[in-house]
Amino acid sequence: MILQIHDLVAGYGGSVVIHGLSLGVAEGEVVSLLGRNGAGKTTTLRSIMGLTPPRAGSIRFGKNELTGRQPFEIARTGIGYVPDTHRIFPDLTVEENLILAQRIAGTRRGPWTAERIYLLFPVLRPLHRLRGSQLSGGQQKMLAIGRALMQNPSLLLLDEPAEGLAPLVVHRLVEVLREIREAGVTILLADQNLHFCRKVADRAYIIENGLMQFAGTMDVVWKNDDLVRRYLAI
Amino acid sequence: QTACQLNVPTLKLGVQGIASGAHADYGRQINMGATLAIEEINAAGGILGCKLEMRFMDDENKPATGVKNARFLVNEWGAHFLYGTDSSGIAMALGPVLQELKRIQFFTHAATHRLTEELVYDKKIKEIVRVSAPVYQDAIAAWVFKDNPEIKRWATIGADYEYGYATWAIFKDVMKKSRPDAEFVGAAWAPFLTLDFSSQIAAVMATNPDAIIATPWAGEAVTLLRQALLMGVFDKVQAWFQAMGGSVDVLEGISREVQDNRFKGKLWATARYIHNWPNTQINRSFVERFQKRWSRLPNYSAETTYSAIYITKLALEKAKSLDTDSVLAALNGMRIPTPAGLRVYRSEDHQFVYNVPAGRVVWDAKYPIPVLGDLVVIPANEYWRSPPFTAVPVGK
Amino acid sequence: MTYLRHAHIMSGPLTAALVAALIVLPLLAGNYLTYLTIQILILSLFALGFNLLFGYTGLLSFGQAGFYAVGAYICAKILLVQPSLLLGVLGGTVAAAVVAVLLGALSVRHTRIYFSMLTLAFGMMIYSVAWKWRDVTGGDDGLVGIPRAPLKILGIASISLSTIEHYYYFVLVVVLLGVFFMYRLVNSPFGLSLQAIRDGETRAPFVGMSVTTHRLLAFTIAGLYAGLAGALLPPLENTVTPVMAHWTTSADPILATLLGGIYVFSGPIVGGALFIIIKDLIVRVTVHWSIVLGTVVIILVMGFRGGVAGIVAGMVARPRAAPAPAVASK
Amino acid sequence: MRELLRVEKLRKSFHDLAAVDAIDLQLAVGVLVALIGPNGAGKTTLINLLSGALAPDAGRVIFRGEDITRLPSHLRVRRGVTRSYQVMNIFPRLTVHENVLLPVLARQRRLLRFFSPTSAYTAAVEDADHLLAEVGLFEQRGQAAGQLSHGDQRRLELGIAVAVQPVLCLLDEPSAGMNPVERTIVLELVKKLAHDRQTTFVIVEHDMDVVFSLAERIVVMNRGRILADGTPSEIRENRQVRETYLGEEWVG
Amino acid sequence: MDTIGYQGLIGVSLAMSLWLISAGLTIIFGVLGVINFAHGSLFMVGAYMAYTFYGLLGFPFGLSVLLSLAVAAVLGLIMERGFLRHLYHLDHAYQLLLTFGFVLVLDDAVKIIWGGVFKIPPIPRFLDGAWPVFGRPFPVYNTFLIAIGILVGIGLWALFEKTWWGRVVRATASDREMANAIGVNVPWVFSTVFVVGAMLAALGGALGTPIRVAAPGIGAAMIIQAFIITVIGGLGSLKGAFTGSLIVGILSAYGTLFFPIFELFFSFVIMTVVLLVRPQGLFAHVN
Ligand SMILES: Nc1ncnc2c1ncn2[C@@H]1O[C@H](COP(=O)(O)OP(=O)(O)OP(=O)(O)O)[C@@H](O)[C@H]1O
Ligand SMILES: Nc1ncnc2c1ncn2[C@@H]1O[C@H](COP(=O)(O)OP(=O)(O)OP(=O)(O)O)[C@@H](O)[C@H]1O
Ligand SMILES: [Mg+2]
Ligand SMILES: [Mg+2]
Repeated sequence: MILQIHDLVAGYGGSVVIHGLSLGVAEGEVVSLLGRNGAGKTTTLRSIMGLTPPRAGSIRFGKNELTGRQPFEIARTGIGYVPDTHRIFPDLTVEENLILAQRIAGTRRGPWTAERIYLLFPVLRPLHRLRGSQLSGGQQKMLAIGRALMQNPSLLLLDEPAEGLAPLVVHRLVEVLREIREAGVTILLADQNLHFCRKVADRAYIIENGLMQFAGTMDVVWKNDDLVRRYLAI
Repeated sequence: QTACQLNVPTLKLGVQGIASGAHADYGRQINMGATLAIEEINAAGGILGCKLEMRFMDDENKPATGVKNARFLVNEWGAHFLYGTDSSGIAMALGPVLQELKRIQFFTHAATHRLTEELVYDKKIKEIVRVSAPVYQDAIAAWVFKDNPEIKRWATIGADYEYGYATWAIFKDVMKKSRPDAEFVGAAWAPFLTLDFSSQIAAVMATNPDAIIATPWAGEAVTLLRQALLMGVFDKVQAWFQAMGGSVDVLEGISREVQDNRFKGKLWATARYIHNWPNTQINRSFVERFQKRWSRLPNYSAETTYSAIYITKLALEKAKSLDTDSVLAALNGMRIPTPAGLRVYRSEDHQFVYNVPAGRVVWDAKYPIPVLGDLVVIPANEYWRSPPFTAVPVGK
Repeated sequence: MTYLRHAHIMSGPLTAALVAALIVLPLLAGNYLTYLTIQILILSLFALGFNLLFGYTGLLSFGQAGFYAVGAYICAKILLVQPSLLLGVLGGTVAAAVVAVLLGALSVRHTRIYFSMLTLAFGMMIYSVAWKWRDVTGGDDGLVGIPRAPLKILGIASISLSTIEHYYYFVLVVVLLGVFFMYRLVNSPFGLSLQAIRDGETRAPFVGMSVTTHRLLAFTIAGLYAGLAGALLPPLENTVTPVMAHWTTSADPILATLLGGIYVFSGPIVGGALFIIIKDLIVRVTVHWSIVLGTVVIILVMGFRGGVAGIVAGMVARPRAAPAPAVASK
Repeated sequence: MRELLRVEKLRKSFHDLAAVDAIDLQLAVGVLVALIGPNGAGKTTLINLLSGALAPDAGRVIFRGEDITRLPSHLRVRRGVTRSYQVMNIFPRLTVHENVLLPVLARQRRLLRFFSPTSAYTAAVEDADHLLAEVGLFEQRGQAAGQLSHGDQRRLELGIAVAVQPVLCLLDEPSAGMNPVERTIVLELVKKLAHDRQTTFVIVEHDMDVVFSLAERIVVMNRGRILADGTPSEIRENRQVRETYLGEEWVG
Repeated sequence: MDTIGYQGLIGVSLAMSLWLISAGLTIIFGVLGVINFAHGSLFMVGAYMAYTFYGLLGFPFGLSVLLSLAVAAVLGLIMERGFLRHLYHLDHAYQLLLTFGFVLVLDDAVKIIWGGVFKIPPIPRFLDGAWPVFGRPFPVYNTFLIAIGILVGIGLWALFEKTWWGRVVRATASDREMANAIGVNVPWVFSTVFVVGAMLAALGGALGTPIRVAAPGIGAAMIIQAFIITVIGGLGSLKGAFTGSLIVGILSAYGTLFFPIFELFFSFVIMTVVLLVRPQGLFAHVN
């Protein structure tokens, strides 16, 4: 397992949201983290990134223990993060957003370049001189994904990547995620959209109220109506 | 050891002045002057057998703080007399409160004419007594230069508050009497805490004055003078009259320039008090004791506070009571030799009148800092305003 | 990010006990303590008004001292002509509110630091006017000899307030009324609207409220409270000076409120008391009050990040319940 | 079909890009209209123009016969035009209950009351509670809204939007972040509200499952213009729409 | 005409000393979002340190200025690492309060260390004197200030616009959490920016010593002016701070010449007019 989470506890202010969660992701795998609204998916990803620092438990990525580290140190171990709200840099141009991520990660020789991102999301190409704040919602999402890829990460954390994207673009995204995976990148995907997850993920974890409820292959989840009704529907 | 004849365990003197911010040295000088006087008097047995005790507070140059301090000193600590106060604004605020507190304050720095003219003379607030010289002293400039026909065009670089306006107004008033041909060609004003006076200097120099009278004080006076030097002002004007030049800190600040004669002998100043005058036994010994105690020369605010405490001593010894009216009665007609010279009490406005010198700022090897030379001493009665008072025409 | 609610730390009995203590205070304490308490009361009122703008509406004003001074100067002017306390205080308060409406109309479209700087500028302009318009304001020496005029009620009764104790009771009544009205205000629909504007300025119009009107009203009420606080001062000190309008005076309610806690109704009051008491104690010990006060401020900020009252509220940890459900849950 | 809103030649450009390019559109009372289109088509911009968050460069917006092109947002709300945001926008520090109470009080013109506590306005409190129950947030009524999860905040937004009893309600991706099941439930709620309250909803939505099953009319935008406008089945069959937006997956 | 020109030039030199202090303030606000009230105090510390090295210990003036920058850098580092850092998640007002605490401490600290009397070092020989401009003596020192101001301006522009550090700083300024998440060492960026700001403040103070005084309280005199300038220019904008300084410097020089009584109002009036016309200041980003 390249990513190994053990008994993670995390929360905000006075409230605990993740109550001792354990999960693992093997190298080159695409794993989806499922669960209904408020289950704690986003919080789990934030904890891995160190944005919501874990209060207990351990998170190992490769040989590195991530708990207690600053987000930037975690990012530099080779983790790319796409948050659920787009969070691109509004004052920087599209191109600067991309190049900056690459420079900081120090991965100028990796497979991902600004050119490839424009091939992936052609709408971004004519916009490359616009500032981030001038993009539409979906364009910002694309840029956020592009930015994470520019880091040439070995682990990609995606929080609702398909949200707000037009169906054609989602379709394209699915293909891209498969490509990335072929290239050996590990992906942990937090989403609720079973249609989408089914197309990209091998395995799934379902969490509820910050606790693990199910672990298994994506196929099992897709076919098990009972599971879906219990944990994913209302 | 005789018992205290005033029936108090100790005689408590509350003192306040500015002890924080850019003018903190004035409060410190007040503190040093008071401490010295009290140590001396206590060593000699106190006043009527009563030991003196002092408490000093920082008024932060804010009226509200000054008032609060006074209330604390009297109501909480039990002060019998109050001393000090640097700023005019605080003095004016304190006046009416003294009435409520029923305590006399000896003002030893605040210079506004309104303190004595309005609050004492008009409003009859008897608790105010001033030992220091009011703004009147700066009008001495008019006397110093009245016989210089080549100096005709006057301008001011003024402190942008009451003190600056009043000085300029009183100066013009007195000047016009002796020199109807005098012209007042320019004025520029600098608010508190001005760090760069170049625009004021440039603006005033654009009017081609023969002489300048300047009222910023403390560090601002030094800054102003140094910047005026850089701008070549002393090559153009005949004279520069610095209203607060007698103060030790300012003289210290321009030591190097005076030593190098950069002011070309054109810098003049008044002194509310300066250590090198008068040349009397009492002054020499005061300066010596002060220097020994504090390793510094006394400033005027130290001298006035020191003298105020001796004035209290004399008054109490006569009144033999702490009662305000008795003490005021004892002040009536008082003429007391002090380091600054003979001080004469004027009962109409509770002002101690004494002669202050003006002179050229010169280097004298006897002292570590510049002093005033070529002294001009005009009897205070000649140019100080005296009752009955009419309003000062403070136009700008 | 945690979302602190406007909390309450004062229970009914506690409030009653505090009021009772304030009523007997002059009988037990000396003149100076009574005087100091008046100052605390005045600062509390001042800060309470300020916090309506800051804590509730999200507008940090650096210029409240301007209105404080307007209240004081107008009250002083009235008292110098017509020695009637009620007239003076009312006049000062109304004048401050009027000035607040005018300046508010120019400022409330701005937010954040821009609002702060604009109010700073307006406050300092009032300061400059007080400093420069010498015929009316007395210049930097200010207005002096303001009488502590008797309280004349409609010509029926006239109560002398010349002693500190009497004046204390007058101030106490005014301040308690001020606190009461503010309490009702922040819990009213208007108070709720202000908090909504603070949290979601762009969202607010879409629930149907005019952001500018609400802000202007809040600004005016804050100005009115500042004016009232200011108007209580001249009869106490017999003087008003321009520093009252200076930004350093605007800093007082800010410090008090932050020390006490922004998101607690009584924060400004607790902070006001703390601020004055701490400083009074320090000044007794050293002339280096500034370094000690600075250290205390730093420690309080680092240690009590939600303000002192905020911390207490957090400990009491009684998240304010929403109004009782009107319909049963389905 | 009663006309509620008419848009004539509405245009808005950013620099040289026409985000909304001379659009004409009419909306009837009480329908659920879906606004779809590729990313960057100009949907959000159009919503901004209708709600008054942006001022158009040209064109007119006529609501119930009145020209509201230049009317500020809060006055549009008074006339019954409201919206939610693509980027989450609730009042995070207020309780869930207060979030909904506020628009209810606003509708009742009770915001400028200074003295009585909010709880004294029982009619409004009841109304707000009903609404919370409708959007399924009654249990969380005392919680600070900022502490809700993404999805719950979405519901709350919807609650706020309907609380003002709008005639026209503009929702920009109201179900973003919800799972498909919930999404359907929420949008069914929207549809019900549309019919029960005779409210017209315009929703921007990228989930075609939902759009096709619930919308009565679909408007497709592309590059600032209207590409197609019709019933779900018409749109599904539209070749241009498939090429630019849907892809082949949605062919009927 | 000469009078106008001369006074204008005086205004430019005023502007340059304002620029040095507002530049630091605006950078710190732009990136850290902190309104650093203690910026004026760092200015004061710069002045005192320059006095100590140059006036007291007799080091060369240039070296003394550099040394005082180093001291300010250390002090800035302590302020940021030791204190401010722990308050970033709170309301701006708490940072304001903290830095206000620093002002109180530093003002008194210099008084305790150097005494209440202001300090005056001699004027370095190469800055003494004047040369004729518009037929009047224009101080070499003011000329020097103008030159330094322009150099600092060019340097900062290049730093922020032309270097990668500048771009990283801009990204951090707009979304620090996300910058952190893509690998930017945000704490380090914050520290360096704060230190750069502190050094700029100290530079203003140190360069002023030859003709001004070092006194407790001079920081308070500067800080409000600096706030006004940064707001006029648009918070966080260096170009704005530069323009704002020129506007305030030149207009107040002319103000002194033509309307001497209104000295007190000037900068506030200018700021109000600018804000009423352009609510975000002259060069703010439109978000
Ligand atoms: N900033 C915050 N402060 C306090 N509580 C929060 C905060 N953000 C999230 N929470 C709480 O944490 C819990 C888990 O939220 P999280 O966002 O991780 O869920 P999620 O599974 O990502 O949900 P969704 O599908 O809606 O995005 C929720 O109950 C939410 O109320
Ligand atoms: N402030 C702005 N400045 C410049 N261009 C802008 C601005 N806002 C939007 N745009 C451009 O206008 C176009 C339309 O944007 P809009 O936000 O309306 O798209 P949208 O249809 O809502 O897209 P999405 O589905 O991605 O949210 C986009 O190409 C965008 O880049
Ligand atoms: Mg989530
Ligand atoms: Mg959009």
